[in-house]
Amino acid sequence: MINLEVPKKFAVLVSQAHQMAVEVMRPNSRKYDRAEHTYPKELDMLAALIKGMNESGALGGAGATGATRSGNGTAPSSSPGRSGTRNGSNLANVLSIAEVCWGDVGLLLTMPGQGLGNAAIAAVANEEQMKRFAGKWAAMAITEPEAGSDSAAIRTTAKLEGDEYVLDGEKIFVTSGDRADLIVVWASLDRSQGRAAIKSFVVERNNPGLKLDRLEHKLGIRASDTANFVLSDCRVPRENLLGSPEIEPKQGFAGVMQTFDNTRPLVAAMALGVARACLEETRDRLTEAGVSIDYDAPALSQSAAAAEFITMEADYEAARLLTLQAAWMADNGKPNSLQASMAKAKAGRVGTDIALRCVALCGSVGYGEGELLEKWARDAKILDIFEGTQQIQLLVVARLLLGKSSSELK
Amino acid sequence: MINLEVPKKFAVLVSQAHQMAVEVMRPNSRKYDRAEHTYPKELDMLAALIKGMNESGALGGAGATGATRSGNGTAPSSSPGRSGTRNGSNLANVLSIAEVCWGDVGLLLTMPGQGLGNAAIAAVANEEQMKRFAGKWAAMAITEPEAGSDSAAIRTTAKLEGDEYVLDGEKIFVTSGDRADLIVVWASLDRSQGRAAIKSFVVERNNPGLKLDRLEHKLGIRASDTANFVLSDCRVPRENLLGSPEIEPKQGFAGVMQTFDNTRPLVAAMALGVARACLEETRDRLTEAGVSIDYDAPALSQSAAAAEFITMEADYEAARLLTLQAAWMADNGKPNSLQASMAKAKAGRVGTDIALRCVALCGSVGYGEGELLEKWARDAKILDIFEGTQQIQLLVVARLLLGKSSSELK
Amino acid sequence: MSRPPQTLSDRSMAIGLRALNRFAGSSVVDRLGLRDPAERFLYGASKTTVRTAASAGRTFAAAQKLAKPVRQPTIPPTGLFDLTPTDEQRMLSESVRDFALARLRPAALEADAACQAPPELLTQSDDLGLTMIGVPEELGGAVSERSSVTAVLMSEALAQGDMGLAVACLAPAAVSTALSLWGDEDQQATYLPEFVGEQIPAASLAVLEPRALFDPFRLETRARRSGGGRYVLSGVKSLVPRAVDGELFIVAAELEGSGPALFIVERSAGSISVEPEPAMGIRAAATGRLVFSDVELPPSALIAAGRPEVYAECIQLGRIAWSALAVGTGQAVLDYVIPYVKDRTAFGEPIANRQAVAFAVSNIAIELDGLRLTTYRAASRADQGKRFAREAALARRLASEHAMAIGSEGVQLLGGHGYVKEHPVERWYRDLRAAGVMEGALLV
Amino acid sequence: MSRPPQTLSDRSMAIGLRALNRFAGSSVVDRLGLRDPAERFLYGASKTTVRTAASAGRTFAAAQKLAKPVRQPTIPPTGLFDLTPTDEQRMLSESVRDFALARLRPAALEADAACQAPPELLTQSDDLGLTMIGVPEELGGAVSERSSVTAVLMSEALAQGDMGLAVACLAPAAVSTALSLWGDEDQQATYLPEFVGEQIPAASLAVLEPRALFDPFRLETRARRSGGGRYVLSGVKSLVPRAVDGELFIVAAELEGSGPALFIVERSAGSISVEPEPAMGIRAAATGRLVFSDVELPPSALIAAGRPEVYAECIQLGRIAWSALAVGTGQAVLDYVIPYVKDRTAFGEPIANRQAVAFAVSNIAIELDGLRLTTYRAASRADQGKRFAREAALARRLASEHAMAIGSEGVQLLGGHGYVKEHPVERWYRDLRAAGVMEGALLV
Repeated sequence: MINLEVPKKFAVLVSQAHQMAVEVMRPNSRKYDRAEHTYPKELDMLAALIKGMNESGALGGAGATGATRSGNGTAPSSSPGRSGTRNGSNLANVLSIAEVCWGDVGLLLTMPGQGLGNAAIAAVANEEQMKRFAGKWAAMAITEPEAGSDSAAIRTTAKLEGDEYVLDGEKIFVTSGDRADLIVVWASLDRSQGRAAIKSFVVERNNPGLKLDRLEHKLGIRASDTANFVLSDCRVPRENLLGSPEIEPKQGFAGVMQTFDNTRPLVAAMALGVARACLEETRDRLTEAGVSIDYDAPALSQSAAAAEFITMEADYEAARLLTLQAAWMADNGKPNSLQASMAKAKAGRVGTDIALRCVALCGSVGYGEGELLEKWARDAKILDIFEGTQQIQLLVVARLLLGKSSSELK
Repeated sequence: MINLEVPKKFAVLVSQAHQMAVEVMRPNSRKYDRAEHTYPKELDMLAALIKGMNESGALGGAGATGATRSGNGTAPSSSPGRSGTRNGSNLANVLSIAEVCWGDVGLLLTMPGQGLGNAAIAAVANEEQMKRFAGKWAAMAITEPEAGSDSAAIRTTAKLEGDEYVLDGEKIFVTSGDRADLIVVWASLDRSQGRAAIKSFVVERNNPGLKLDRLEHKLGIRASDTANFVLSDCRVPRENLLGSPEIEPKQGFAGVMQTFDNTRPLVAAMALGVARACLEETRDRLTEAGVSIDYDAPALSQSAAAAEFITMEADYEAARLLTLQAAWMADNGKPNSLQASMAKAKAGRVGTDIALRCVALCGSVGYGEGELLEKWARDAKILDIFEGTQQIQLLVVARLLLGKSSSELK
Repeated sequence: MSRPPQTLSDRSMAIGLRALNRFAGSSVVDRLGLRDPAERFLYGASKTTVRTAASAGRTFAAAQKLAKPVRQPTIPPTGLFDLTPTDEQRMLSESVRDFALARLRPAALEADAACQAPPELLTQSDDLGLTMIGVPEELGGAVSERSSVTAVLMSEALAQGDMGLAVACLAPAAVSTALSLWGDEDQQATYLPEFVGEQIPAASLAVLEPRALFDPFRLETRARRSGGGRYVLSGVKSLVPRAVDGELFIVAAELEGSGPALFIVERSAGSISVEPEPAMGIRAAATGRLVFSDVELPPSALIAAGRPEVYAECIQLGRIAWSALAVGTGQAVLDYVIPYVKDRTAFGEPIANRQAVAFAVSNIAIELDGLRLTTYRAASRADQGKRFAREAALARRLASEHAMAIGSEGVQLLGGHGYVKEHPVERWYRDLRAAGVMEGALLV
Repeated sequence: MSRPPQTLSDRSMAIGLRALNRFAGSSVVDRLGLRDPAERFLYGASKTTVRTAASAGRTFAAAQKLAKPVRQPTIPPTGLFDLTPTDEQRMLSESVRDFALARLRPAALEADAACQAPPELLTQSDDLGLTMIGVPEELGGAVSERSSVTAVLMSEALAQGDMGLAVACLAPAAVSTALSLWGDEDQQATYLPEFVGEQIPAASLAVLEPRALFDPFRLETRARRSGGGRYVLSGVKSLVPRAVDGELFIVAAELEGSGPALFIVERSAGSISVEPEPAMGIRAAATGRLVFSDVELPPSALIAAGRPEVYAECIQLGRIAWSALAVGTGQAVLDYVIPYVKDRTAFGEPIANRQAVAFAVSNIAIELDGLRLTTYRAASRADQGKRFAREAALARRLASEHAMAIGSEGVQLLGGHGYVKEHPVERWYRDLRAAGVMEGALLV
């Protein structure tokens, strides 16, 4: 039975996440925006709390880790309701992540123990690895200076020498790379074999072959560090390879890529959180300025600010429901690559657009550092870029709709 | 000295064109929209008038013909003012065409003697041809069912047999093809040699090898007929080939393509005319509805309708000035391919967008046939398609900006 | 045709027997010949419908009295996020989609040119029981429970065939739904039997007025109070579907001293002039203009005592309906352009291989799905008795902006071919603009 | 360096001798080393500028009296459509562009982080004579004729280097231009000499107030009338460039019983609190907030007797100025992304070969050029004494919408690299949003 309301069973979860956002994220938002590269120590306590809640099941997995346990055909954890549908961890995750990012997306991204590497480990690690890496914070190192979105162009190599893989290469844009305990590094076993030879390897942060090159100074999400690394003669035990060590054309890379299908709705959820923060703040400011918003009167019959607000809300709503749809499909074992990319594309662009428009509506209040709107307009932009840019999402959507391979539709 | 006002010397021209639009175009607008495929006989008188005015120089060449006489390096006809700049026939043409299209773009497109074929003849015909084809109405046949924007894919062939070229093929979307005296047909002398082998041939409408297949039923510009032809064993004297009969790699096609550089600002001007008609009508309707537009108050502080109107006006203004710029450059012998395509791209999309938005602002008055807004929203769309679609214009602009060939950037 | 009885029975209980009966009795569905065998049992023997044009002489009168108005029950919510339609919804919308694609689509070009739906098509659509969807079972309705979502799904499916014909088909259903939702016992008894009978009257809900920035909460059509609780109606209504043939209208008017309200107006009331008002699109709906010049109405004409929340709900449900139509026609665009851009070649390969073309298709799909979900949410909130003014407004806003863009992009993707009537995209360009213009006329 | 005298003399007459002198005396231009030989003669021997920080002790006082205010003459229009700048305009804007690219651009990253323009850069920019462009020659100005177009071209050129630094450089010029355009003889005599001298005061035009939907024609800063024709000023001004160092402000306030008007406010007037107010962008302009708490102003503080048309012109010229800055920074984006997308490869070829990338570049160019022409037209109408409120509003609207989009697209084209401070596009993303927010502060 068609129902697009947030299920009541997640009310506590959402409310807890909101409280976290209000009490921890928002008060520290400007502080760590200004103090880039300073570790937000306030998060340690929070991470412990989340861990506790995750273990007790209260959060349903509010971090990046939880999201990847189900989805895309793997068995969902929650039991179906009487209507036969499941509302599980994927839905819980997008809801709670949006809520936390309403507080601060940069702080969420640097939440200890909730790195993208954790998601990768959760998705493809074997039992022994799961155990060995449990409780550790894992970052993810994919991008290289010359590769960008083109994962097949990865130049970092991994050579098996005895019981060790030797990694050599350069990685950029590693979120929380300097803060994490582990870094999941994408490297090629054989560059001549293209995507199929790309594997991911778990590297301990203190591995002497892993050298921090620099921390980026960024437009936004400044609470979250972005590290660039050089790997030279970086040796990891062969047990640290995630997934199959064989080069299997197609299958191998699909495993690596699957992480993306699972994380795209999460990034969409981040954009939703930022967008909602902007909308709520702007609505308050507009109310102060005497603007009222009437959902019964046609938008074009109202004030320009009200019409612009309603238009933004409408696009926000579309992005939000696309995101919930993608998560719901994952919860119910339906393949959702198309919907995940649609959600990410829409939420990514709408998030940035809303944030920038809210800045203008609020004038110098929006543009100045006295409030957070200008920060959100900076933060939002990354969400249309990382985990696959807007253009990558449109490519994925088009290929699926048109039945095109990546060589036909580049 | 920088000045973007319409020069005073064209005031009479613009006013005459406006009068024509008011007295001939507008009163017949709905009539020939409804009576598709009926020849608008009211234009015969007008065509004679235009011819007279053109000959007397009063109009500065208000039709499609005049526009192509100068531009792109050829000598402009007007003398430069004291500031060293020229305001010549190209500028006169875009101004007068916009004005006439404020009246009705469909009727302009079927103005006797003012076909695109006339523009082609004016651009590349030799003296003998000029004389022979003088005073005749010439349509232009380029597109083929399988070719679209891809002029290199033209399948119509021309074979020299004795003193005649024998044309065989199929042509679609021939504006005024059934009404014109002549049809300028693009055909390939040798399909294996690609673009360089494409030449244009003047075919008399009554040539027995030229068979009318059908007249299209169209979304808009219904006053202007669009014909599809089959050419089979269609024989024309070899003197009817326009330009050089030799296949010269690059040079040959450039000549044919040059027509486009000259006509793009004219099509942009058509879009401007339609857009201004929409804006004026909408402004009247909004005034009736109690909306006032204040250029001093910020757009976002006003009513939604006022803000939307100002936004549309702003984009109209940008399109208008880009178009005037392209024409002014042609008048002054400056290469303007980039500016011509920028103008066409912007005016094409803005024209359609404004027309569609005006329909919505005016509600059922906009949507109903009682007024002309809905018609303009139908008419406008062709202007973002013919003479090179929006996408073709963006390609041209990008290739020029990025220094890319058409094989690099497809 | 042999029917596997246990399956039918199981299904019938699950999805509402009256709906099944209605479909089984429909001559249309059978003739479609589109059903897979597993579904075929649903449609009984062909029924030949012979009818006379009864509209001229029809009088609306209560055949039996009702003690109190009858309302459809609502479906109790499950509390879970769910995008799965009920079996009943799925089956109804599939049937309607089949009808829309097999019957409406082929008739659309001609109906658009004629500004008229073919009468036999309207009869076929009446046979589908569209006017019965919103009517309580006790009054002869077709579906066990009240559901805007069901109506949304059916509207979407119809508009996938053709928006103009969909409006023509659905216009009387707006009237029957309004009477079912808000009519009192006398209004229901007087009018509803006609909408569950054999000969469905041409009827419309007239809200829109001909001016820029029309706001349905600021009407210029007025109902003055006159003696004996009677009303006198004056004003102009614009783009009313099937206006010229209309026998019954529900008209939105500003009630003197009260606010906007709905009035039942029989065409036979007199002092109503009607003229065709063809528009850019939805032409098959035979839109017309109604002019009311001091039309005298009985006290029983006023619906729901003019309660403002009823009027607001009517407007909101209408907006959801138009968004649903935009979803259906938007889907038609998407389904049409995908094979087109894959087949069409330029510069040596399918144009689908060009990013600009491919991304345009992606964006159609993305905005369409966003609009669809937003529309569903508004309807589902209505079904759950939650406030849905905001959600309806958001769906309308998306429909206005993105449906317009989808229509325009559909033409653009076909280039010059999109501009000629050989391809339906030019019609969808015109139809989709309606979503930002129309108010009322439909209800879900 | 030897100067070919006849050429200099010819040129000097043609383009305004004082401007040339000013440039010739500038130590900056020489150090740039960018001039081609044909232009080099314009710049004389290097001059070492040694200055003390004089701002603390500066008092504004008329050194000589004027009989009546002096205005720059305007250039008589030719009546022809023309996009060719005058020789003077071309030379000035080329010089300024060289300065902007050679000096501002390299300093921009650090100045953005520090929320402060380097003092030596401001001195260099003062040496360029920006504050003299709008001042009549009789009062020591630099250019023979009044021209908003000239100011637009120079603003655009500066912002091509960096918008924040451009605002810092141009802020005092807004004050000198305002006094030149609208000051009376006493106001001109008192303040203008400081703007054509060696030590240009930090000065700003303060219009913006900190609230949503700020409308400069509905000010909350108020000037009450008090005894003896004096005024008492109260209110808050937001994002005022160089506010903390500011010595002189022109402040927009609602004049009791009249309407919005401009007041000259010396920092030394007291009861003014100033604090830094850093923002998303234009941070190098050291924006700050001014709070006026019953600041007493003499009768001579009011500009142009509070005539509403003067105030409106001030706001309109400010909007053109911000559009001009958006053009300059938009051009910087375009010039940056073109080589980037040609160099950057992905999937085996330059990303410029992808339609989505290429079309994004095309659209930046198209919208940028449209904005540029619209801005020029507004300024050129101002120069011709035609009304230009509409044209200024249109330029602002384009700047707000398209400059925002250009900034966002600039980052997007670089992907993750656009998000880090190694590339300037992230700064342009922030700066370009200012064009839709700022009012006042600049004048052309």
